[in-house]
Amino acid sequence: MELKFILESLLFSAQKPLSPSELREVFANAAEQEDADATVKSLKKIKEGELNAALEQLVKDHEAAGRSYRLACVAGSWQFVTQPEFSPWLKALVGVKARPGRLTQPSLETLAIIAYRQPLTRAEIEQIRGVSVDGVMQTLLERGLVEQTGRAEVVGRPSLYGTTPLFLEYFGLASLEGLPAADELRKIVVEKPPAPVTADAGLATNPPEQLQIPEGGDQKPTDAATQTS
Amino acid sequence: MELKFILESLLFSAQKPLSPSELREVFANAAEQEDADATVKSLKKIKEGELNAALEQLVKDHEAAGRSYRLACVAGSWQFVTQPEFSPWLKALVGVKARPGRLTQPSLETLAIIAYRQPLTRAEIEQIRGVSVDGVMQTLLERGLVEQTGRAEVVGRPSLYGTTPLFLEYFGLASLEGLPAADELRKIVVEKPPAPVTADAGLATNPPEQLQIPEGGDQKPTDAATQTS
Amino acid sequence: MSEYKVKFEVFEGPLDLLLYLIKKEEVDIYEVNLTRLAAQFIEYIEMMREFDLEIAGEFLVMASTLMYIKSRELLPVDQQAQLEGEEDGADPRWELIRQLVEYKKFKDAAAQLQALEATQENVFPRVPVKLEFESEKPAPKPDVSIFDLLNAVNAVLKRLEKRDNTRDIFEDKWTVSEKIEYVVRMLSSRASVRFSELFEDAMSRSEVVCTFLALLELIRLKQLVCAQSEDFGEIEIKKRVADVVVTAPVSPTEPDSQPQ
Repeated sequence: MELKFILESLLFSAQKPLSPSELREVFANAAEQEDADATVKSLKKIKEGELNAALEQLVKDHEAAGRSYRLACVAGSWQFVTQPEFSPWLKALVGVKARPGRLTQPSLETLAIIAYRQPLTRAEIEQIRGVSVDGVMQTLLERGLVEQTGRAEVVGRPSLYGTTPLFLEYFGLASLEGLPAADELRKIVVEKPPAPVTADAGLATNPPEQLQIPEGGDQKPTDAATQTS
Repeated sequence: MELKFILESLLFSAQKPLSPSELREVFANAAEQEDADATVKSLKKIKEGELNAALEQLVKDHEAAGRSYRLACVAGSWQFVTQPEFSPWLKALVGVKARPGRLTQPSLETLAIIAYRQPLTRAEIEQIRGVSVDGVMQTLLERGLVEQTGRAEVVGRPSLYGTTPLFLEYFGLASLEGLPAADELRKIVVEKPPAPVTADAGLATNPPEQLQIPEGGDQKPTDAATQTS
Repeated sequence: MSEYKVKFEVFEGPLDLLLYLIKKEEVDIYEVNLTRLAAQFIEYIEMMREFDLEIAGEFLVMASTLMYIKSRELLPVDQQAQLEGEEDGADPRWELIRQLVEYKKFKDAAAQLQALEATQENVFPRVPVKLEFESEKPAPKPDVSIFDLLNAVNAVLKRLEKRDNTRDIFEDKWTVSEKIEYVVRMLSSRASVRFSELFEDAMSRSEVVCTFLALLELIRLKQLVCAQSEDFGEIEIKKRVADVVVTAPVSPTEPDSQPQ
């Protein structure tokens, strides 16, 4: 397997420009994988010189191919970029797919619940928000801010949702640890009723009572905020 | 400016797979932009036929180039994907793809029957497999790979099942036409032998030649997918 | 013997077992000796009985079909019995072979799907770096996002921590709806309230959180708006001009707590 093709596939799939040292890290990590074969292991400690030579070769390859994109090195990091003459359509593409303004309040709230409590089911989200989240979830899924991350091991095996890397990017967060007040809001769930788990379809965990906001005025809110530590 | 390069730059830059209708929308929107030049305007109402021809050409181009990625059509939408042999490094870069567990043998068999013969009833599936498919169908429905598509116009009006777009995505298929050995499996027209096969007691049965089935030209996959209502 | 036991468990059904037996014979399905196949099949069923394995009904049905075929073949063609409902000239051997061929094809197709499934696990889509046009027009920031609010609440919590390190031992008595009333009350007499003011009297973390959730709920119900003049600046909370009366979430309250 030619080194340049491996590099090409990496730069092709990376969501951000990669520096030579990041690329070397990928080779090192790949070799650590359980099922790493001889080829993968042999590239564990690829030399920076080899790497750069292969990258240069790639640049030449793509230049010669004369396609609508090329490989570029910007500020020491490598990425594929499209040729400028296609910008009228690319602008239109961004327009079509662009961030459509800011998120609405219901979307933000739902997103926040997912961000802090992931993974969780739609039913759990609705339990917390007290209203249906169908439309909102649709928006969030379409915008790639949340995704299905698996299925809850309860009756009906409902989908579990979590945030995507795009979510982090959108809000400029380095990781989920970077969520504001993360500790506090994550902790607020805590108390699980000691009662036996009668599988309530769609509820993977018990609803965090403290976050239930009553919808109807007559409805007494559940005893809020019992704190555990 | 060649159409295929514009398409290439779009698919190269898109955050998600694009369908022909989304692509056409991009061309239309690009022509609406204030600074749209003659070329951009001329492509405003690009025909779907032209679009598809250019996409097919692109697929061929990239196949011929033999690089680490290719252009793929999955469930009717187009995207660039990497070749599978680079997965050790890609896994190290982006992490293992979040996919539910692999399908079991009974699930795969049942799914194959549904995929090729849809729409069909549970009883018809069981007739082919020779065993009950209750549990398996449950799994396939829950995983969203098959769905109820209607009801058969027979006694009891049993449910008819078919595959979902997720099925195509899961197996990386462009459409149901892309199913392996589709022609052979889609419809086996059963013709009876012209005369009863005579065989001496205890001797090997004569092969019923009629099983080398004449192709059922009448039943196209698209027809199979259309609902009887 | 023990080999059989293991084998039984992997057969998906009688057709699967028959295909296995045919494969073992190394003959084409069309050329298989059905009489011998029937004998082997029944041998397997017997074996399953001996091992006390549960035999699915489908296996027994198949066994009887095979027995029938076997007995039928012992007779000359003109004396072969016609099963009730069996079409004139139908041959049960042919029917079984047709079924086997069909099943075999789907089994092969399943194997191909399995290969596709494995391949797909290793196919990665291109997820490009976001197009740079986006930076040309940065999203305007007219409103305060929930994350700004969360940032703010975090700050409040931190302050609280500094003020009181001891853990609350008394039971928290705050509810979100009480806090909704509290916020509404504060805004009934004034045009706006600073975010931090809402938390000034908070005694515990849970109280802060309740107040915060009350705030979110009021925003959700479009009773309040938040505004922030600069990033990380103080957030101001105002009544929404259009609708002043809080409806849904407030539990029955004294009249004087209602906004006028």
